[in-house]
Amino acid sequence: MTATDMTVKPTAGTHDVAAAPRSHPGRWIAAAALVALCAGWVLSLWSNQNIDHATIADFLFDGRILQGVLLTVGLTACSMLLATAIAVALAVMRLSANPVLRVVSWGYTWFFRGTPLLVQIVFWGYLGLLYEQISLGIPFTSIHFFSANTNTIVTPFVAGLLALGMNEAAYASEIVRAGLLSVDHGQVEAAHSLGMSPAYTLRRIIVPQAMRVIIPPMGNETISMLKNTALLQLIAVPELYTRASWISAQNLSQVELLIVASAWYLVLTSVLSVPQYYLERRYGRGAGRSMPTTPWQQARHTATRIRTRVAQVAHTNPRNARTEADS
Amino acid sequence: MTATDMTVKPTAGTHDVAAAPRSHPGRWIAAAALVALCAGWVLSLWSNQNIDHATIADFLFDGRILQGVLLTVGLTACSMLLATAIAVALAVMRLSANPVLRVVSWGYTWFFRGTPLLVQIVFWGYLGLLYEQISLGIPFTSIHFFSANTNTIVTPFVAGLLALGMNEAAYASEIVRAGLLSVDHGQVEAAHSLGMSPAYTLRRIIVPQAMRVIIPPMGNETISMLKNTALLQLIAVPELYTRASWISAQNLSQVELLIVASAWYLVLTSVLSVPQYYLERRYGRGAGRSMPTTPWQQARHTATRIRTRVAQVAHTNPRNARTEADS
Amino acid sequence: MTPSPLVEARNVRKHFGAHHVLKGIDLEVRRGEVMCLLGPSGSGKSTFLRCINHLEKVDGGRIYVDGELIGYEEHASRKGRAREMKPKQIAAQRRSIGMVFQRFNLFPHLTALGNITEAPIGVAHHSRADARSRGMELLRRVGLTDHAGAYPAHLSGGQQQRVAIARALAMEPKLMLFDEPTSALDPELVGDVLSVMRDLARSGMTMIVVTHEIGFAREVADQVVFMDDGIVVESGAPSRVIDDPRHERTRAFLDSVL
Amino acid sequence: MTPSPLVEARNVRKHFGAHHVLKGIDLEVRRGEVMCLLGPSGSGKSTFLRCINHLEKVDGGRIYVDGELIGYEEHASRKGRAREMKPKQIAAQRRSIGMVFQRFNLFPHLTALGNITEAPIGVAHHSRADARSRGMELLRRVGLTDHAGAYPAHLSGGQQQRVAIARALAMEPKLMLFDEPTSALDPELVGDVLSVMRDLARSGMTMIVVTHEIGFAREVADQVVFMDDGIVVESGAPSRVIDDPRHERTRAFLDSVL
Amino acid sequence: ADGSATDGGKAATAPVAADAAVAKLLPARFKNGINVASGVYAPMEMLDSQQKFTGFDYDLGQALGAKLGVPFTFTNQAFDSIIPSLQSGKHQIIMYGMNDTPARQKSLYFVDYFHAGMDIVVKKGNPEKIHSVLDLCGKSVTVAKATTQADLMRAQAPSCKAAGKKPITVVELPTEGDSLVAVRAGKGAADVLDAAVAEYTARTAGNGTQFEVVHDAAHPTGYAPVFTGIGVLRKDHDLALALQAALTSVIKDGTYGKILTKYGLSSYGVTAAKINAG
Ligand SMILES: Nc1ncnc2c1ncn2[C@@H]1O[C@H](COP(=O)(O)OP(=O)(O)OP(=O)(O)O)[C@@H](O)[C@H]1O
Ligand SMILES: Nc1ncnc2c1ncn2[C@@H]1O[C@H](COP(=O)(O)OP(=O)(O)OP(=O)(O)O)[C@@H](O)[C@H]1O
Ligand SMILES: [Mg+2]
Ligand SMILES: [Mg+2]
Repeated sequence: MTATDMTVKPTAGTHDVAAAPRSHPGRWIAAAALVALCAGWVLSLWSNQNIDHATIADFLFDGRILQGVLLTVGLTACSMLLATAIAVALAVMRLSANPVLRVVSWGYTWFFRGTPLLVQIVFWGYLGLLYEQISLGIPFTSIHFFSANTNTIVTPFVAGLLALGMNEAAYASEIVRAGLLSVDHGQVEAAHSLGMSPAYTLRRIIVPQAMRVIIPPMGNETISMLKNTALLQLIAVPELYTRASWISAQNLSQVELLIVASAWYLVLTSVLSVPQYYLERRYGRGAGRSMPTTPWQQARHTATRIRTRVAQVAHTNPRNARTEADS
Repeated sequence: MTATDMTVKPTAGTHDVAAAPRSHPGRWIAAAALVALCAGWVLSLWSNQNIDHATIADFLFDGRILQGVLLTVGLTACSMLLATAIAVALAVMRLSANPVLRVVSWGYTWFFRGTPLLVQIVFWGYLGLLYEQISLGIPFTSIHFFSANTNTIVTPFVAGLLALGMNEAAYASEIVRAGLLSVDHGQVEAAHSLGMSPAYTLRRIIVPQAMRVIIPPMGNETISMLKNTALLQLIAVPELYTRASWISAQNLSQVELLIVASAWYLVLTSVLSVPQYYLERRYGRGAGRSMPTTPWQQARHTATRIRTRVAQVAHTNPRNARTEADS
Repeated sequence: MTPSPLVEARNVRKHFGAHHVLKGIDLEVRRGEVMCLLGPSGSGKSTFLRCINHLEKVDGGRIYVDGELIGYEEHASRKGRAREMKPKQIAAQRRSIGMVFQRFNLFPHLTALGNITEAPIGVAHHSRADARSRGMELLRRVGLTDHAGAYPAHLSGGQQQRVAIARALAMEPKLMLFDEPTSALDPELVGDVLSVMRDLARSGMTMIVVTHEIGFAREVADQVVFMDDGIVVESGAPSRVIDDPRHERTRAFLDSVL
Repeated sequence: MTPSPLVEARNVRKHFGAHHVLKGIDLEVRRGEVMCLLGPSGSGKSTFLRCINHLEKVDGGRIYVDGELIGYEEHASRKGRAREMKPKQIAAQRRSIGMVFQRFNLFPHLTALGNITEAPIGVAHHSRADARSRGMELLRRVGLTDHAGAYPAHLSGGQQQRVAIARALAMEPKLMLFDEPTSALDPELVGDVLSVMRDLARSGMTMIVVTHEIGFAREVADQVVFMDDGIVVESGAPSRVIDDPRHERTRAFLDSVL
Repeated sequence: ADGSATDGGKAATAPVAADAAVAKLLPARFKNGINVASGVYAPMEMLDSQQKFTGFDYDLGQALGAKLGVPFTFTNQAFDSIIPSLQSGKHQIIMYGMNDTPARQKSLYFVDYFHAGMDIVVKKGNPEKIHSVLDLCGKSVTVAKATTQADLMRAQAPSCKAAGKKPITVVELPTEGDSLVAVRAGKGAADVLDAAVAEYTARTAGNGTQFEVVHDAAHPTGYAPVFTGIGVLRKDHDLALALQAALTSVIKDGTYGKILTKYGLSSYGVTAAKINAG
């Protein structure tokens, strides 16, 4: 071989191949079968004579249920905020050089993951059982700044918030810890070498990078939390599930009200996944070579591809098809 | 400056500094305060007149409770196995190039994370309400290979297993997916370039590396599962919490039985963390520059350090102390 | 030399989206020959190398290794069009083509020996004992007998790259592809890896090497190919291309590297 | 030259466990001087550099930068013993010492300009507008005005390293430390980074550079120090140390690198 | 409490005269009113469309409150944590159709106000052809936990054996509602529950299309009648005595009878207020 000509060669004859991706007829059959199956299942549920559609329709937008939905959303939001704040503190403590902080963090996680949430809810809900008064003062002296009846401060809502938030913090701290560990140590060194303090480094350099790893499992946890609020039934916090079960205890339409509650949970979960998606995108920024596409961009892309495919099939002459693929 | 002598210099006089790490008296005060606080709390719980210690002691090793513990452990183990198997399949499907599989996986996760576990338990538990017979046959024909009464096949145990396992699979699949994504793509390329098939690459190259990221959140999930089995009381599966609540419904010693149940959950959680620790160690092999130390090794190390510190303090002459640090 | 070339590329084209990276590459590598690929960053060297073992799918053109069309099956009904192979078939083709990556890509959860024996045991179904004894022999060849039990994280870059070479050799490939095997190494560690490659070339292995080590290319290569912007600008014996480049681009590139 | 040196290291010792990495380093760097540190892998060059801005704590000896003891406070009561500073004080000291790492360590979630302005805004409390205009000026100096908005993942290695240099310069340090700033780069990209460093040296910045680029050391350095096994083997003008090494070890090392 | 199901201070059926002698018995610490832990267990306690309590227990509570001169506030309380809710001071008494049993008397005093047996509820049409307790032998029976029905069913084992059948399988579920769903799903052949509740359920569930009560001629008022009482913590013995006096007073002045009639429960009334009669 000697020096080759520098101009781009035109499509050569015999040595050419237009690459055709494998076709997958099985996929389309499977897809069709699947759609049929799901449709069949939904239909069989819907047409079941044990289910009273009128009741479902009645209660889906019943005022009591809607109030429950609001409370569920509020409780979830507040407890997740509380949990995240505690979790970050716990994770930082767990990774600190200070052995006391490490042990405290470990002990918290052990205790709150180890005992059932139900029991923690009962504990907070019935704190009055153990302590009639809550007071803020200097221990072992008689100085009290503030003192009040436990049951007036720790209302069911507050009890529920504390129970859910503090329990969740234990789980979330493990997630945050894994996230912080996932950030390359070189980042800390670079930040320190610029004179950043440990706290500033954490806030501006480490946490933003850890978010990418933290968000998906925290999405899991938020969705769990949405449903865990139902356990507050035990201390009579009237959220969605509790309301539904009160109504069904009255009219004995248990199945219908479970469907109503499920429908709302499904809606809330779906709504939650939107901010998660965009948060993942935001914190994924700069992580890969290219931004992940939004569903909207994907849809457009797919449409373009299908159009191209159709156009290719339309050209029965393979040579034409090839030119198309090249352009 | 010119060429320096090559022999190691002896400790020089004025220019030397023996590095003393910062001392942290605050830490020890905090530690002491903390221990006091925890002790006080446990004591105040223990001495509360609302709690009957004799009842707790009676029921802690009651036969019914022990049976419940066994069932809880069994259910947790079986459902986690089921969940993991489904989750791996879902995660692989979600990351596959096949759009049908991706949609199926996404839909499964959406549905099972979106509806409350309670509802799924009720659904499986009362499948008979919807379908009186389960049959395997060719749809839209009258050919049936097999047909049986729903309630004889789907016993409460089976229903509980299916509900917990299939629900958990949805959450676990997100964790597995994140784990698989955390493995560098270069690993896949290296495996492919050696002629490994996609399945073999997954099993022998990707999954073992993903385990490091998967184990901690799966530990979270297993611990949750341990407590979620309590929800099976809705379909009368007599696990730990259900048994405790049956007993307390009879004798109304609700607080005491909650304490009994909590104690067992705490024991089970603690026991679980041991295999988790060693699994993390096993899969962390080769990941860092050095193996993480076991608690036993840490204890020994701390003991050595304290001994050295004591020895240093014993030498009042700073020059001696320095020599010690150098050796 | 031998009548048919081991590697034959004909009008290979590849684009990523609108970006045409390979614009029609024609090459031949004879059996036992060492070919060095030179070219500036972004010229498509890595992409071409990856097309040879179908880590990238070509969009047009054909690559034959030992007479076999890589990655595609001829489509009997429609002349000129070919369909992609099944994953199993692709895996089988790749077994006879070893590849060494710039960033080593050793399996971090396996020891040096484990990295080498994984594919022979799992893919080629050799017995464990055979694979291990052959693995130790390969480690000896790359001078790492003492590190058989070490995990990649505990090896220096040069040691890792030598294990990567041994790993690829363990499948007894007909062809070895090297993608800048020394450019992630500290200058001191480069020598070891190059000397292993030199030995390999002497033993008659057919090799395609993307490299910036002009000295190595001059000493070892039978053929040097200079690529730029997705095409082959010039090719020939090292003495010809390196010391007497005909094209302006080649000359400019060599000036910047030397 | 100027009376007091900018950097003064006296009998610096450091060990990791039982492994003594620095066995008593004595060095002086005058203001405006460029010092190149050479030495084989594992000789302790990086460790010494990291001790200068207290990323590693010394176990014995002292390092002064501009007359200030680094990382420790004198302990009035006990002569010869010093106590580690508070994190705040350490951070303050580090502000006047810029460092450029081998693996760049840019913040991947910030753009090139964001990387440069983060510390001036957050640590030195400059106004956002000031920091940005100064950041753009620095980007111009390293020839990357066009890439102000690009994330590190979208920059080539050479471009990333130049951003890292600009980032360190943004804090207006008295001293710049470079730890093998070009050894993770493809050979073609090395030139850009070296030329930025050359400009910096010409502008009178005091620099300590760990490097394997002997050509660069010969051209730019005022002083070359050869380290091995935790001690300074020889030091002096580049012409002396590089072209006429007195010690056997220095000679062997230079042979392997050149 | 958070707009949840509480009574709206709505007056009882008929105005009830206060009773100074009774009011004097009420310990001072309850003068601000009494919180009643309750739930939904129709017709004993129910919620109307505004989520306000009604039902036999509720009306009786209002009457007792009138006698004692303090308001009785009903709130929904999950059964699982009903004792802690008393111990923590959230509630003072339980009116939840709670059966008075010796085991429970260890924790509570019961001021008994109701005496009824249990009935068997089956799916409409009685597909399993159940006509008496012995027909349940060898079958699954669902009950709400925390009820005495479970014990009653287990106690049938010897009779079943004597009749040559297998014992009854008892399935305990968290609430009465769960128990009824289980019967509809075929998980149990029948649900055994308080006679009053059984009748009400058969009459109202799905407008009377879902369940029917098995009428055993041998037991017209249901099997194994037990007392139902107001639960009071043992430390509040004085409160139990005050409630007993108030109950005696409403029985005497005829209010008790009127409330029984209002809910069609006349056959289950008590003639005198007793403590821990069960
Ligand atoms: N997966 C991909 N998606 C999009 N563009 C890609 C992809 N892989 C490579 N490219 C682009 O293709 C071009 C050629 O890349 P290639 O890696 O083959 O160059 P190279 O000659 O190996 O350069 P270098 O010496 O830097 O490794 C580059 O412009 C690169 O950005
Ligand atoms: N954190 C650490 N823990 C234990 N040993 C370490 C640590 N950091 C460095 N070392 C050891 O200290 C020695 C000197 O390392 P250092 O990185 O300073 O060498 P170097 O001269 O920079 O070498 P190179 O040219 O390879 O970068 C090495 O043997 C290394 O293994
Ligand atoms: Mg390349
Ligand atoms: Mg170094």
